[in-house]
Amino acid sequence: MIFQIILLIMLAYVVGFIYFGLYRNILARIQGRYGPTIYQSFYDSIKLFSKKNTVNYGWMFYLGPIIMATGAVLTLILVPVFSDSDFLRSATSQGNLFVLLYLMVLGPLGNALAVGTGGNPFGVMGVVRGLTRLIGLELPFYIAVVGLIIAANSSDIVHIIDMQKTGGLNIINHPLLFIAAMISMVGFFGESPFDIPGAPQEVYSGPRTEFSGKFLALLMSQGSLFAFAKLVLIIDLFLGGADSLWMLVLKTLAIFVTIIFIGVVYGRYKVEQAVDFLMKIPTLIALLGLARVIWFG
Amino acid sequence: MSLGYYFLLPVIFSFLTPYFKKLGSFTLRGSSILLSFILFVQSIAYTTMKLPQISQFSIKPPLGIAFVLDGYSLLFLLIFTFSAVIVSFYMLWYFKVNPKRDEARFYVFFNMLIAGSIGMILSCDIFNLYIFFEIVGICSYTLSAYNKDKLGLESGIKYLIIGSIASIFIVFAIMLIYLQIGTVNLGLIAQRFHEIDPKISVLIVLMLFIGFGTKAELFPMNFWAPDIYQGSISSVNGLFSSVVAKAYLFVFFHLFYLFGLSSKYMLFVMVIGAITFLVSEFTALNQTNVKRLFAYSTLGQLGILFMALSTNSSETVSGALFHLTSHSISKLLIFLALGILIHHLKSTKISIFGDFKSRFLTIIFAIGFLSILGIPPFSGFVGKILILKGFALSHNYSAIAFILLVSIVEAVYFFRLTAMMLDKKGTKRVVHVGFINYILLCVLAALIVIFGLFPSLLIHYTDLAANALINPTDYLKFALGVGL
Amino acid sequence: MNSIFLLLNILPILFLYQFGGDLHVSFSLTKDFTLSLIQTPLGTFFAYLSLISFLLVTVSQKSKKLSCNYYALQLLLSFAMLIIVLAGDFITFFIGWEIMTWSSYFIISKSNNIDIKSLQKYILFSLASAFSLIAAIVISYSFANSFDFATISASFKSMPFDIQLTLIILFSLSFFTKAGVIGLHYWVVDTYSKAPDLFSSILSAVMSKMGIYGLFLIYGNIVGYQELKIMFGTILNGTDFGYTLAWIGVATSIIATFKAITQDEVKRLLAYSSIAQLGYIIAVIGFGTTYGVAGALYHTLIHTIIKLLLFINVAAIIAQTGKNRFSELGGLIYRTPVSFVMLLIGIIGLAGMPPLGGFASKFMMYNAAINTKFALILIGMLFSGAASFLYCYKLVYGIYLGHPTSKGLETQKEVPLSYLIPQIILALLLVLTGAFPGAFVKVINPILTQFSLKALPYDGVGIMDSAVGNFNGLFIMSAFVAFFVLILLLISRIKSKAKNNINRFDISYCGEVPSKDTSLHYGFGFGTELHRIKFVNAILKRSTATFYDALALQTKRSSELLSRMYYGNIHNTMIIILLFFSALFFIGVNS
Amino acid sequence: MLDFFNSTQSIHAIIIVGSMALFFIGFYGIATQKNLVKVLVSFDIMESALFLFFIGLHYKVGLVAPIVDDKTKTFTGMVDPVPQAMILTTIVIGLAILALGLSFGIEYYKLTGRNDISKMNELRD
Repeated sequence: MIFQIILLIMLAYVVGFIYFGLYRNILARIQGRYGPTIYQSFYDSIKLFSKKNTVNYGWMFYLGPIIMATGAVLTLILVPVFSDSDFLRSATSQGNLFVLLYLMVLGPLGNALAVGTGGNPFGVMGVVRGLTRLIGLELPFYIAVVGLIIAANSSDIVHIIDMQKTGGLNIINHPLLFIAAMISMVGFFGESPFDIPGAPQEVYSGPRTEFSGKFLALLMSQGSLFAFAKLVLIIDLFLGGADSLWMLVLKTLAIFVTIIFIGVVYGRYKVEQAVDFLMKIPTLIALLGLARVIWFG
Repeated sequence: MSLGYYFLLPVIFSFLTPYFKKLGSFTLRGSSILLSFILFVQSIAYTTMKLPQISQFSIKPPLGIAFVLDGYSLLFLLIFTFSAVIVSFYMLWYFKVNPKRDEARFYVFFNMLIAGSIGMILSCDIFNLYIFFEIVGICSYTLSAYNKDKLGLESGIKYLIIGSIASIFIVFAIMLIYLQIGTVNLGLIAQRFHEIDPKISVLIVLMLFIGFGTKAELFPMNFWAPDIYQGSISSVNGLFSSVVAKAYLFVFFHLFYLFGLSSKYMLFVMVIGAITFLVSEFTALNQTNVKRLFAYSTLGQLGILFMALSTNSSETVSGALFHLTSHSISKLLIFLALGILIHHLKSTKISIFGDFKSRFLTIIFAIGFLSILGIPPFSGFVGKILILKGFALSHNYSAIAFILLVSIVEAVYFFRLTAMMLDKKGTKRVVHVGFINYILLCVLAALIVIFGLFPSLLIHYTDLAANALINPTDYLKFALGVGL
Repeated sequence: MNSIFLLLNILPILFLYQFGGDLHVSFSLTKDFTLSLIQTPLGTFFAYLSLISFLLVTVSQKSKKLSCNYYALQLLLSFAMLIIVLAGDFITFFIGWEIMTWSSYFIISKSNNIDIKSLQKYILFSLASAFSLIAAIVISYSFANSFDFATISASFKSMPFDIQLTLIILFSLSFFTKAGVIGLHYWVVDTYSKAPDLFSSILSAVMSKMGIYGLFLIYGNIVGYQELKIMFGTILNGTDFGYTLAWIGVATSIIATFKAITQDEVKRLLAYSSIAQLGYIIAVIGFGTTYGVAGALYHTLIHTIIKLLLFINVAAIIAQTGKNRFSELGGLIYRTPVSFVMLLIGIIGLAGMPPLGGFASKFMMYNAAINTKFALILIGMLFSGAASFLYCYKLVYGIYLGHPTSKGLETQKEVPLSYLIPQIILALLLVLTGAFPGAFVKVINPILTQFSLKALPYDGVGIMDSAVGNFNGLFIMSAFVAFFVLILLLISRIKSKAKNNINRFDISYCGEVPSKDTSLHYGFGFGTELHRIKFVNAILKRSTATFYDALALQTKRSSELLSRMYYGNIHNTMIIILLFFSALFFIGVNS
Repeated sequence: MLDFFNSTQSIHAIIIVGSMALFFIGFYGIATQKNLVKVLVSFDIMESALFLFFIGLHYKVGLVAPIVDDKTKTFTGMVDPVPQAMILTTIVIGLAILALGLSFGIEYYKLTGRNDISKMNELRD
């Protein structure tokens, strides 16, 4: 199992960074630039690991990124990556969808603790904006997830994947839930129009203002792991999982590119606008989907 | 001992007061204590005897005058004599700290007040009842004017005027009864009351209702009551609350059940009681004078008692009598403690509750308040739950809801006072309670707790009383002289 | 003093342990009232919960110089709660309930920052709760002719429907007030925040649970979940009754969560959080399914642990610094590191994150909602959970992180050991419940049997099992610890020089250098942006205070109006008496 | 004419009318008068009306006063003595109350110089 975990982490690491490189390229092309090479984020992280820390605000500052990375890894191993194989199945069967929903917040908590210790008000501002946005962001996503859980009458992800083999993909059965979940995903990936916490233009880079050196590298790495985990979760829930590596890459890429294309088009919402929006249209879509699940199937 | 001594002894002591005064204040005070002790001990002795007891004077009833003691009057006898003992001890402290007061004047009327109250509950003919009624009246007018200052005299005059109105109604009623039936014996009247022409009977009932209801402080007739409490001294307040008002209430319900009015007038009395309760508790919220505040509280409790006593069910009535006993003890406790407070702080504003520092008094007041509010494990709880249980058994849920809702209003001001006592801010004056008061208040508080923890001690007597009240056949037999 | 009362607190635990489930005492008060104590599995659970909480709080009170009567009242309170949970009839229950009310009232009055208004709020709501309780008790007596739980339960089925409904509403109102359901929570926040700091933990952790116990008693024992189903019919896979109750609970939870975020006073935040958490319990308590009851019980346990931990922690900080606002605290992490870690564990539990026990209880409740297909309820609970991260973070950030905002915070020392010991015990409990969520199943199962519900499956101490998915707490905990240690080791291998112990003003600040006067603590800015969100603002700007204040004002005005009648003009009084007589006479003669 | 007045009914009628008139005079007095002395006098008038009413209604033509002396052989032909005893007692009580009321009034007048009962309103909150 340990071997499989290491393999999974490496896979996620590579795929995550490549996707980020891709993202930067696509963004650049849309904006009429060339953009960096596709491996640039990977290089960056290697470089940062070997660089000097400028500051250290004490042990909590040290432990925060580690908690965050732990959360990401834990999330990763609890998401079933392949639908038919036994790959890491002994680990994934220990958790369920609710565990995942909450584990996904553990990372941000570690981040928030470290940022708070850093004492930079802008960083904390970013964290608070992030948490506030989370209120809106989680709502459609939760409704979508709850809809799926009730449709499958199980919070076990493997069970949800198996259901889709016989009953058809959830994206077709529950398109409204999928749309709602995707809108939330745009936010979870920190894309416009829900990218206010990072706020790359106004306040340096938001919560990560004070991090440097190996901590920034760690944050970047866990970000890519986490992004991969989220993508896999989405395809598990709505696209019936992936039975091979190629399918995995294909499906995750499709989702990822969709998210990027959405994100690129829109401007940024203020945090209250974001929450207001998320509480209206996506929530309504999700509720319609939910009603369909409860009363029609 | 003949029941007649209950009246005679206090009268004798009262008339001997000038002589005692010459012998010195020790004799004066001692005689009053002795008297109340004798009466109290004798009342306790009656608890072991077979009831009813009768004492006739020269001629057999129904023609002659007689005193009858049944279960109902025994309970009140115990309350009255006990209150007398407590107040007479309390007056030791009062005259010690107020050496210039006229002691003889107090004791004359105090003893007569006890005599009259006891006479009212024992007498079994309606004219004697009226005489005792007037004796109690005159004594209470004088006692309320004991402070011969503006406030005291004003309260005396007000009480006297109201008392005169009440007595005119009662005299009128008695005369009408005599004209119709030709007797003043309660037994005979009870037997033949239904023979009276209904229109006259309504008039008689109304006059008795107005007469005794005014004195028993029922709603539209009780606008005078808080003034009287405000103008008189605290020990007298205690007497008014736990003896005088209760004596009038006794007579009210004694006649109510004796004349068999309960079926016809139950709802009416209950509604009047409820309105009294409601109005008094709401009015109390707005008071800034402590004496008036507790006066309103007394009115409110009387309202509950009127509601519960008129139900004609032995459970509710027994509960109400329990509540009455517990209320008498609690109000006595509160008024006596209040007297100490007022003496030390020289004010009757509500703010004195925030100005004193005495852990003992705080606990005493808290016990009194909690008991009146009916919170376990104090005696008020048992009374209240018995009343509520009685109402529930007769499926009178609106009464339950009403009592509980208004009790919350009552809690507002009681707990406001408690909060003021417990408040740590502000300057606090140390209050010394004094040895006698310490003992007295401890006894009263202990009674409240004991009756709360072991209510069966008292419920025996209230059950007896309730049965005697609702079902007065034994009483009638003795009042008519049949059983002799 | 402390050690004596510590011993006195241990005694009832030993006593209860000695009886081991067979306690049955009765004592005849009068011929109508028999007080009886009967030990049920439910009562035993709550009894241990309250007794151990009292023990822990007493431990932490060692460093406070408290008077003998404070301890005595506290002992009386714990005694009263023991009576409540062991009562076998309603009179005993009510006596315990009222003793609890007034003994806690007197303890609260001993606080230094209490005012009359808060005391009044507390006692009036408590009394209203008690009076609604007694009304329900006597009404049920009128049908059952007994105060005994068993007899009333047996005769409940034969009562008319409107009486059944009235009884359920009255009982529920009473216990809702104690638990602080929204609308009836007016007293909760003020009382929790102004009570003696350590006593707030009792109020929140134990006393509010008495409301929960009462709800269990009514729904489970007296009425019975089966009977509720028959009475109210079903919706989706659950009962109508459960659904209504669930909405009450969820609304409580959501509203209180948003209110909590905007508080500046530490204990007010915790108070609102307490209301919100009890909202969860109330949401699932009426489901009447195995998972609903199990979830409610589990969350009761977890919430008790967490609130004790958090309130003791905060009390220690307040005692140490003398500050009780987020805007006055901050930056204590390296001054009081142990406290910080304890609080961190507490808020992770409060937020319901996986490795700790908080998740297990939430999982149980979510399962209950899935089981009954109450999707909106589940979403409401999840939503409130997501919002609660914000106040959890505010709690830890406002006190421990960021910059100190007032003088003296830089030189604070770690809080006394007597505060830390209970916290460490509670934190360990939280970790253990997280790692071994299945262990609690053995406690719950007898209670489920008592309510004649199906028992929970038991698959081992580390696994929380349910029909719709299970999780292995032990695995997640060990994986978390393993990865944490692993990553820590890896990262610490990467040697990189860093300036330690740098100046606290040495931060990125838009190219400027902040000075001493610059406000760098974001603690009190929390929640202001919530006002700009329409939905949240709609919640935040409304307050029950408006209603209750108006009620108080109207009462006062009517009192003024009525008291005008009593402004003693004796002449008018006479005329009123005469008129009253005449009126009655005409009515009487004519009818 | 005199016979007419000498019948029991007519005497009772006169007494009822007269005492009621007196009663309402008293009633009017307490309802309108604010002087303490006048109020007390009004009470006395009311009481007197009651006494007249009661005694009068017990008188029947041809009956003698219930005074027992040596010559009395039977007790028939007498007026019922009980009302008279009652009224005597009540008169005494009324007197006592009147005296008490007047003494209060005097003391109060000495202190304040007022005897208007509607202005006695120092006892208030």
